[in-house]
Amino acid sequence: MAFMADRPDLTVDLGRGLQLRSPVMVASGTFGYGFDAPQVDRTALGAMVSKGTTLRPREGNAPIRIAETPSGMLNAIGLQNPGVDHVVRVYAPRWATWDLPVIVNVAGDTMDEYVAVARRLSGVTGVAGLELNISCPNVASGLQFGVDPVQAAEVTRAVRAVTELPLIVKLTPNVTDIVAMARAVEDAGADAVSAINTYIGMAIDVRRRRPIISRGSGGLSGPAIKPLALYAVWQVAAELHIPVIGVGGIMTSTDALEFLLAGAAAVQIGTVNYVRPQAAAEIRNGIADYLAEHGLPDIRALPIRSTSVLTHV
Amino acid sequence: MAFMADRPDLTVDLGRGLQLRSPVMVASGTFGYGFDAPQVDRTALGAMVSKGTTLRPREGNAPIRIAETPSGMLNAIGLQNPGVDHVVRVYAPRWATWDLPVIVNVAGDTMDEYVAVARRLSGVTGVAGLELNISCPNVASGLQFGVDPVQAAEVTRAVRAVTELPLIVKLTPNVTDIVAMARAVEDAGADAVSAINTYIGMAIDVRRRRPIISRGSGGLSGPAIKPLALYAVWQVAAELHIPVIGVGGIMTSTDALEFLLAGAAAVQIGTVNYVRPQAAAEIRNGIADYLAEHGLPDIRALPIRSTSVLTHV
Amino acid sequence: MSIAVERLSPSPSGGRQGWGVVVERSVPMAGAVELVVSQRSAAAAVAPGQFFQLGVSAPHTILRRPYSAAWSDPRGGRIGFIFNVVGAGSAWLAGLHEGDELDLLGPLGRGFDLEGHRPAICVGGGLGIAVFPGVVDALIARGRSVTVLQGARTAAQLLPASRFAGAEVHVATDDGSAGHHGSVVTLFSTPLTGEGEGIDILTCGPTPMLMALIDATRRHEIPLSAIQVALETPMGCGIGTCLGCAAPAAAGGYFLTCQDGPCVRADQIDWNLMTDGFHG
Amino acid sequence: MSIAVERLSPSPSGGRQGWGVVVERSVPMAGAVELVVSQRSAAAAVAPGQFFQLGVSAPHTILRRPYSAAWSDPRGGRIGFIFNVVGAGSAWLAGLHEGDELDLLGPLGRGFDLEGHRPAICVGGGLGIAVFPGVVDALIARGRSVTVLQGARTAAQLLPASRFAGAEVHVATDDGSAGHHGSVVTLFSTPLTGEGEGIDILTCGPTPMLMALIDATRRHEIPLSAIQVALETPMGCGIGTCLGCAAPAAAGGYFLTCQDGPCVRADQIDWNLMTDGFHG
Ligand SMILES: Cc1cc2nc3c(=O)[nH]c(=O)nc-3n(C[C@H](O)[C@H](O)[C@H](O)COP(=O)(O)OP(=O)(O)OC[C@H]3O[C@@H](n4cnc5c(N)ncnc54)[C@H](O)[C@@H]3O)c2cc1C
Ligand SMILES: Cc1cc2nc3c(=O)[nH]c(=O)nc-3n(C[C@H](O)[C@H](O)[C@H](O)COP(=O)(O)OP(=O)(O)OC[C@H]3O[C@@H](n4cnc5c(N)ncnc54)[C@H](O)[C@@H]3O)c2cc1C
Ligand SMILES: Cc1cc2nc3c(=O)[nH]c(=O)nc-3n(C[C@H](O)[C@H](O)[C@H](O)COP(=O)(O)O)c2cc1C
Ligand SMILES: Cc1cc2nc3c(=O)[nH]c(=O)nc-3n(C[C@H](O)[C@H](O)[C@H](O)COP(=O)(O)O)c2cc1C
Ligand code: FES
Ligand code: FES
Repeated sequence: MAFMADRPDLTVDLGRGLQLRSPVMVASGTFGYGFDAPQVDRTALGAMVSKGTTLRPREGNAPIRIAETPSGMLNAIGLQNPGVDHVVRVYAPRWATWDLPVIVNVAGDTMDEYVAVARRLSGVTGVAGLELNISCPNVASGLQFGVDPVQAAEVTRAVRAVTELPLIVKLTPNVTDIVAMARAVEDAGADAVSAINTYIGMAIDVRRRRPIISRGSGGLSGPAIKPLALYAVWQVAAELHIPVIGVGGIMTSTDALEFLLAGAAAVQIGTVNYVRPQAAAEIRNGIADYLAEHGLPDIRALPIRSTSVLTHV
Repeated sequence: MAFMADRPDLTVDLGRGLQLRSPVMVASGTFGYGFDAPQVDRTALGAMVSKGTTLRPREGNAPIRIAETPSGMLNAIGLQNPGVDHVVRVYAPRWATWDLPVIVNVAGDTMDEYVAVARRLSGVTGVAGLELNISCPNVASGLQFGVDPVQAAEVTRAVRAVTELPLIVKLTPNVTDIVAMARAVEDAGADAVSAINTYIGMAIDVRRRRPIISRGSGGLSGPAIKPLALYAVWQVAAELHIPVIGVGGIMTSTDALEFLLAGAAAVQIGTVNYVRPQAAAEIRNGIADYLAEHGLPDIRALPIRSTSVLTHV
Repeated sequence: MSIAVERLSPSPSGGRQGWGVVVERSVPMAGAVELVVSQRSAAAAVAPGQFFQLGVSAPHTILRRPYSAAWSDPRGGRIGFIFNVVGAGSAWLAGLHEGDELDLLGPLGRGFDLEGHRPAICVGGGLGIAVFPGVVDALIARGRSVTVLQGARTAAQLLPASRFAGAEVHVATDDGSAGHHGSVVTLFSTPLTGEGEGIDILTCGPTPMLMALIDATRRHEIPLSAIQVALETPMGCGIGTCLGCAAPAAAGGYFLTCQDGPCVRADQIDWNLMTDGFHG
Repeated sequence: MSIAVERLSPSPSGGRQGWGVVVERSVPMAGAVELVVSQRSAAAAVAPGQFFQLGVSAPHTILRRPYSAAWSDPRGGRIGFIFNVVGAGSAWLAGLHEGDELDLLGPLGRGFDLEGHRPAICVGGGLGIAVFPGVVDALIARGRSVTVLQGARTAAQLLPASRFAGAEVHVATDDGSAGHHGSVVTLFSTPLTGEGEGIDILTCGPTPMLMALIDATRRHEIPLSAIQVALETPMGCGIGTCLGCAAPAAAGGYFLTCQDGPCVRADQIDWNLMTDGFHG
């Protein structure tokens, strides 16, 4: 089937001129700033999303930062990053020479910080778009921006006001109603949403009788969360008019296809990058093969939608 | 070490006279009504929780009802059960002859249904307590009882008013703030809470291009959710004055100990009952061995609590 | 309405958990593996058509996997399993070597009803044939006349007729490489259907094959009650506690495949709802 | 503050992923397994002290597992790994047979700095000894004088001195069953510390052992800069993308063990923050 792999149309339009040649992107925090994983075949990628970037450099959390759990991993990196200035001065010029759109994942403690980072990145050659990581706690309220539709809309609107870049808002799944969150950021001007960021979890070292992760809790990623992420995407894609990018536990092209069938316009792969550097290419090729086998012209033909799907009893 | 296994005190007091000889209970829906798994060593158990029971018999959802996911499983059984009358007439008299407290898991579509089931079970010999499954959608509001503190408190209060039985409320994790839910049901008169019920998830059959589970979504259980359940218990146990029963992904005594260290007074094991009938006994013995090795007199000495545990960044 | 309370008949649940040892591993037909497992008490307890929940330690799996006992030898204390690799669990099983241990829960469920005197026809499609070696032996031992109709994609994927000693064997292949060119169900023609007292049909295979067989028997005016089906549904526990293996009952509601089956009389199944079944 | 931007030195990341074949499996000391893996390009690329991320297909795991190359033979195209079973991943590795394939990502990180002329002392505790066969060979090949100090619980758990040809080997055991009765660090006495030009120390082992060694060297007025440590931290990726392997830097902030290490000069580590490290 590989001989048909190049024929189907794999391009994705995320809006505001952000065109991807492949529906497979690498997720924030799992590919650094693109300089550390030369094994990965960049031609298989539609875009790269950078590590979460803040206004000033951050050194991150004390070790231990990660722990493996059944079919998953917890992380509490603490947004270790060199700050937006370094990104603009050192990384962006190198990205500008690449044949791959780079989306910068933006994080902050306050509304002002998000706005300042977004403003600094706007108009910078090499920066193709922004992804707002709203899973950060708001220093002012203590709550994460991403768990309150009002705050999430505010930060989206504020960033939207200062940039013409394509704007993706990355949803946190740690909420009662992710659809309400998604609607709020769509109304506030997001061009697309990515769903989802990690689920908050914990692991305890029973020998030492303390949490493994120094910060107590961490974000759960990997195959363990795939069914949860898929359901989030299924719900959100049914209600939104902007593209939804599916993220969470994708390891294989079959996993990616589940998200595309659930209504995602594209996918991001995260944890798998740590495990199989060849995953991006395999997933892209697997999607192409599937389209060819099913006689589908492009990935826009994939989403299924059933009216008979009810809530879980 | 096995020779010390019987020495530590493994009893648990769940309040209102509900005393368990072991901190290991079997979770609702994973042990039927106690008549189907003769392989399980009942002497290892502190209590059995029955399948979710409604006012009238229910035939459950159309197949397919279950699907395996990475380190987990989805289920949408649809509360298949013979109805509370059958439970009272046929099962309770048999339970009354057992040396094991049986807690009936109570479900319903309306506040009145919960109350009617609870009333019917009160004073029945063989019924040692109730566990309210508030993950059911409220026919009146469409929302689950368990995602709204006001509704959850109301149903708890209404049931509390009609029964003297020990009352456990089982929390759903599909909420932004599980601590708020737990506080609401504590204030409304719950004797204990169990945390957690399943997480809503989904799986898609890419070959047939449709959800695997006939209802679209299902509840995720098994080791995949352990880190999430553990964090829920950690948070809830810090804030409540009533006992917290830890449930979610426990397969081994090490897993159970994670929950007890996180502050749980007891644990329930679910999915593992399908896989290893000997799990209950192994887990109970493993907890006893751990206490003995660490020179701890009883399981009340287990909970750790660190002030340095912050939210995930 | 048929719900858990009113099972088709009392529950046979309660197979035991125990460890067996793989004493033989072979390839009985192309694409399949046969494991012979030594476990005395389980081997002695098997009724033809019953299944085991096999423990697998494959990446990312948690549940046991249901497999019919292909045959059992109570005196030798051995059980045979025949399967193909379709996913992580079966791949793990296929990777076992002689001498490895295997975690068995069973035997579970109900086997076929083998009593009676009428000629028996066993119809197996694909890996559905795996359940029949033991069934045929038991039927022959009861002095019954047995015909085996076996269908496969291609000749190499047929279980050799020598596995059905004493029975008449007819085969069909999708590619015509052996026997009849086409579906196994088309083998089901008048000469086979017996006369007078009628016949008993025992079958196992993909749902589309079962549906086609039901249609064919209707045309031959064989009553559904003369047909027994070894059903395959997803299974959580295999012992009646998860309620995950529901199948639509002719009487309305659902029965549990692991308790009321896997071998069920065809007239107890609501075939209209089975179209949407597990096998596609 | 030392953050990702300003690494201790430029990143060596970029080990390749490839498949090797297990050509030998043995038990080099009680409780340990040694796998010899044939993979020509990887074997040729290893610098002593570097590690590989090994792919494992164990139940419920997802991440690769970091293992030092115990030694490598560039001409024979082979790499040795020595390890013990502590969990699912190592159990899976220990279950490999000759002829099985193994998924290697590497070599990764920085090895030891082997240049110089001073006598070298290699201090290994427990499985920390696993990294030294190749290191000692390389030091000897450079004409350096080498002493190996090896500690273990009991005599049977010591790697035989024959694995360190050309070096002087001293051992210590917790139970006194061989060599000195007590910690390997107490072997570290004046006669060994050399004179005049001083010595180089290369070490690997549990954090408490490393801390004790640091204390002992302070008493002997050996500068921290003369000590190199092969660090072990949890690892997500091994290639610098997950930032999960942070260790406290003497200059403040953190360095990445997989990029700036695993072999790091002891004066680059903030030992006060290491007390709470991974090994306990
Ligand atoms: C009572 C019973 C007896 C069985 N006896 C046999 C037997 O003797 N020989 C044999 O080869 N198989 C038999 N099966 C089917 C066997 O259980 C499945 O093939 C097996 O569970 C698949 O496990 P896996 O991990 O390899 O694949 P999974 O990764 O679980 O599934 C891989 C693919 O197979 C499909 N699948 C899963 N379970 C089944 C199933 N029960 N039937 C059909 N497709 C399925 C899945 O939908 C998926 O597409 C039996 C099933 C039942 C319920
Ligand atoms: C750079 C590097 C090189 C290493 N080289 C070797 C080697 O040559 N030989 C060898 O035997 N081991 C070595 N290790 C340790 C080895 O990586 C772990 O023992 C292994 O990952 C455990 O995997 P598991 O799945 O068996 O255990 P898991 O189930 O992952 O863990 C089991 C137990 O081991 C602990 N553990 C996990 N990782 C480590 C670790 N890195 N160090 C200490 N304890 C750990 C866990 O906390 C847990 O208590 C090295 C580690 C690193 C970082
Ligand atoms: C170590 C690690 C670091 C991460 N850092 C970020 C980050 O900085 N910003 C962000 O939005 N998401 C971050 N994520 C979340 C991922 O982008 C992704 O949403 C999540 O891991 C789920 O996808 P996966 O299961 O494919 O990994 C991080 C994930 C991991 C594992
Ligand atoms: C098949 C199945 C049926 C269940 N039925 C119920 C139920 O009727 N009522 C209820 O409160 N919980 C029910 N649960 C949830 C379990 O009691 C438990 O909360 C959950 O499975 C998490 O625990 P585990 O990971 O140990 O399985 C069910 C779970 C499964 C897997
Ligand atoms: S498989 Fe669990 S009830 Fe049948
Ligand atoms: S292990 Fe991932 S950055 Fe070092």
